[in-house]
Amino acid sequence: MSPVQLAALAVVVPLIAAPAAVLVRGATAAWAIATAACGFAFAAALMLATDVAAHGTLSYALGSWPAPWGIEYRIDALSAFVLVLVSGIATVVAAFARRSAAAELPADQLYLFYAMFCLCAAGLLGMTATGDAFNLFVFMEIASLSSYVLIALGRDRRALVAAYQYLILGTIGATFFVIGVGMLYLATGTLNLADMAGRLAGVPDSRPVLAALAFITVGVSLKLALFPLHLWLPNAYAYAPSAVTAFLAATATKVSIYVLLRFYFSVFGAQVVVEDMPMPQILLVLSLVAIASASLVAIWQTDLKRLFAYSSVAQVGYITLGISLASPDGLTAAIVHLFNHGVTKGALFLLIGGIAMRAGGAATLEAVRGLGRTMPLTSLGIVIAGLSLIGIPGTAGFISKWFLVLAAMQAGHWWLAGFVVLTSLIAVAYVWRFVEAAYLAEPGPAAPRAGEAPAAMLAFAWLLVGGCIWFGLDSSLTVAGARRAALLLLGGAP
Amino acid sequence: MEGVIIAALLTLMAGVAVALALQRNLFSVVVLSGAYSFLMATVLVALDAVDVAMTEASVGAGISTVLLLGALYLCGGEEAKPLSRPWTPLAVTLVIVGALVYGTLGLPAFSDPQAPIHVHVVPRYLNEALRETGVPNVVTAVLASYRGYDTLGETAVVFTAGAGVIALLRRRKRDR
Amino acid sequence: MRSNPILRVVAKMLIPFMLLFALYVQFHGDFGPGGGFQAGVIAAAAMVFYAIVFGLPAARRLVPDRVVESMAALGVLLYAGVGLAGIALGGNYLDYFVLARDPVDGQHRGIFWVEAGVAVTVSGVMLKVFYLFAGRGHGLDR
Amino acid sequence: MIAIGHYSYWITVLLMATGLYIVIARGNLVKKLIGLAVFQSSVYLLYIAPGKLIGGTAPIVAEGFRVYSNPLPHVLILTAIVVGVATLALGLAITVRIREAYGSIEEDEVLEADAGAPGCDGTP
Repeated sequence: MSPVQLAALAVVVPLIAAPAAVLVRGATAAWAIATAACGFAFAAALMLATDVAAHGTLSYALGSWPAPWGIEYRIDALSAFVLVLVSGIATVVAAFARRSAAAELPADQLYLFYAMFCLCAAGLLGMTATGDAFNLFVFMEIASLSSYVLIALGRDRRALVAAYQYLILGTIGATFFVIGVGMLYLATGTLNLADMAGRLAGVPDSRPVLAALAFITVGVSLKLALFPLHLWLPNAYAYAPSAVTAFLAATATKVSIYVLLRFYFSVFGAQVVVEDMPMPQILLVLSLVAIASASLVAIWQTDLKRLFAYSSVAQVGYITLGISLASPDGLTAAIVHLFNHGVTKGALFLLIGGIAMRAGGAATLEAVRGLGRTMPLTSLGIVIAGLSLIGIPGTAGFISKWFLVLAAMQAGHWWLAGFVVLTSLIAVAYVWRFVEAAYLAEPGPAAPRAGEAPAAMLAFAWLLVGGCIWFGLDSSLTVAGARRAALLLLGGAP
Repeated sequence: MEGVIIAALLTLMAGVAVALALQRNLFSVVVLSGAYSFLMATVLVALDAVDVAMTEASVGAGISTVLLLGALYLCGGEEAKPLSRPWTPLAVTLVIVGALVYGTLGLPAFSDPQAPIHVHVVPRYLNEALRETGVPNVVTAVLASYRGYDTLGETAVVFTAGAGVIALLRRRKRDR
Repeated sequence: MRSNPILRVVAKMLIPFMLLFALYVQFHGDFGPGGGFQAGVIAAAAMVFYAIVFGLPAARRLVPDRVVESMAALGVLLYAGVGLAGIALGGNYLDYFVLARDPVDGQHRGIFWVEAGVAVTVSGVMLKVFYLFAGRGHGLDR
Repeated sequence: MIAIGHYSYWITVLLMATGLYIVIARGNLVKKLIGLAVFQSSVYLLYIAPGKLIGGTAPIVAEGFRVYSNPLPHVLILTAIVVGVATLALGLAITVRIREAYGSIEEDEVLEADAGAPGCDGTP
């Protein structure tokens, strides 16, 4: 079996794990299957990334039908980068979920939880690997439907309302995406993204192409929670089970950003996106508003999950800000931040999952009073990940902010560089609220007494905290990968 | 003649959709949505999409209606509340209508044999599918073979929905 | 409805034909409209009809929940398994050409099993969803 | 003969608009889902109507027919129908659970029930 087959297996193995988990029905067996499948996908993604770095873009014909007649998997520098992020986070969260999900869900639901988790991971991986517009929609729906269920499994009844609202908005987003793809299909006659990119130049009438750009942008923006289409996100993150919040926050919005990048730069091309439509200007304004408003709202939250959910809206703003610059440095910053923010948010929500378990309910600022003493490792982890969120040198977050500032200055936008630094101070404010409660306040009556979270949870959370530091000290891997991806995107055809 | 029949059916569908939007009695809405699906299936037959028509009739008018009636029985709500502030949704909808009309104005006219979708990719399916797969129904050949991976995804979507409904609706021993 | 003898007799007569029609749609999908999805829906509809006439508990005795749930999973496994067989026999994922010595025979074989997988999953899921919605109000699950 | 021109597109747009309007404007959770289904189903026409060729037949290869309508949109829309019913089933399941937890399926009443609860500011 040649390593090329890994392109398909990285997606199919987690997909197969889901029905397998339903068949075995036992919680432990289902957990083992899910973790092993995600681990396999991670190993496959790493091998694919090395292969792509050495030999360039990899094309895989599913069913051995050549594109554009069959469906093509196309792994290039960008998709390999995102595959590694998604499968890596999936593996860590799946391993973490064993204790966390057992504490938050009824025992007879657990095997369904793991099946849904595998489907969500497979859907996100499939969206990343595919080179076919409609296949992307199908896997987007697998990921979306499973995440609606995962959110609805939260203990609070508000999880149901959050899941319903996400279902409505997510379906509208997906349908917009399909309308956009349909217009592109009617104008070009093909669904293969590379073929579509080549044939778009020959389309006589630009109106369907521009409308398609608008529909795909709005549809994907709903999924990636771009301001002002982020309304579903805070409730969904706040009431979902902890492991689900960590997984979705670290991967789902990131894959949607990947889809946006893919369509903007590989399909439509800079010509249409930058010159025919004012997309960079629109994105720039929305990103600025997202960063400022969501960061400010985050300060006033009392629930840690909600607080960091609003922070996610702001951080997505930084990523789209990088995209709006449409320069090699801007895209590098966006792609590096996509990775670093994924790792950071994954770490944060896993640690909060530990607190929620010990507090026996929501991790509110009230519940974390004096946490520095009762759960020292968890608190320290949140502080380190918080520093990465702010962008303190020595953490992963610094690297992405650094490139963003560089890109802004290169574009001659000194005020933008200043804006990035200034809004990081707002992040200081909301991270400080945790520090204040955990280290400066006496333990309140609601404080968890049972001590540190189980080692089986803490170890995996700290793996990601370690990632926050590691990718801050040694940025060679992430930055090199992101730069390759950025140059590929701006270099024309995928 | 074919064109006139299609146009008439489409107009009828639009009428049912508008009635559906105005109706507030939920039971009537479900019945209207069943009628809407049957009309859609008829239009699809007129458009030569027989496989899709069969699926729409069994799923849209069949399964969906059963599920909706079941849900109405469990939820009880007979009347939907009247609209409180209809202007914002109307504005949003109109903007989207504008974008759609703008986009479709540039698309090839109905039944134009030189449209891109008729000259690219599809000729191989129509001319070679029988030889390459041995299946005369081209839709089946494309569905199960050329784009078989999409259908695997589709099956996974059905499975996701099934497992999701089990997770949401199965009664547990200590259910509230 | 359960006490209406005419309905019960007619149902007993009709249901075998509905299942036969499902099989026809399944296997005739190569030559006319139809295929695994439509066949799965029709087969599930036959069971739904049975449940409406003879009651949900009777339907659940005939096709228990455990079986239905396993069907939903097995269909996906069957479909994905055909794909893996393609890799095992030296082709790409979902490559049917390698499933038999003659490529067209291989296509036939691949399409047959794939459609079977779709039908099994679809009928399983549709029936299970009906069970869950219909049983919710009466406390009849479990 | 080809007098339809762009009429099929306009009906498609009208259906989309109706569906989307129901979803955004209506507060009843079941009615919203029906609107969503109408919105999704209008996409079927967007794909399939342009694939029709007047005088053509269904794409089942047989002796005596030379013009076939385009089969590719049919395949795509079969998948879209399945996605639609999957979404509807999940949405209704969530609605049933909301009704059991809140005693209502009107959006404003449901949101109101939680407005006073801690950690939720009602407005997202």
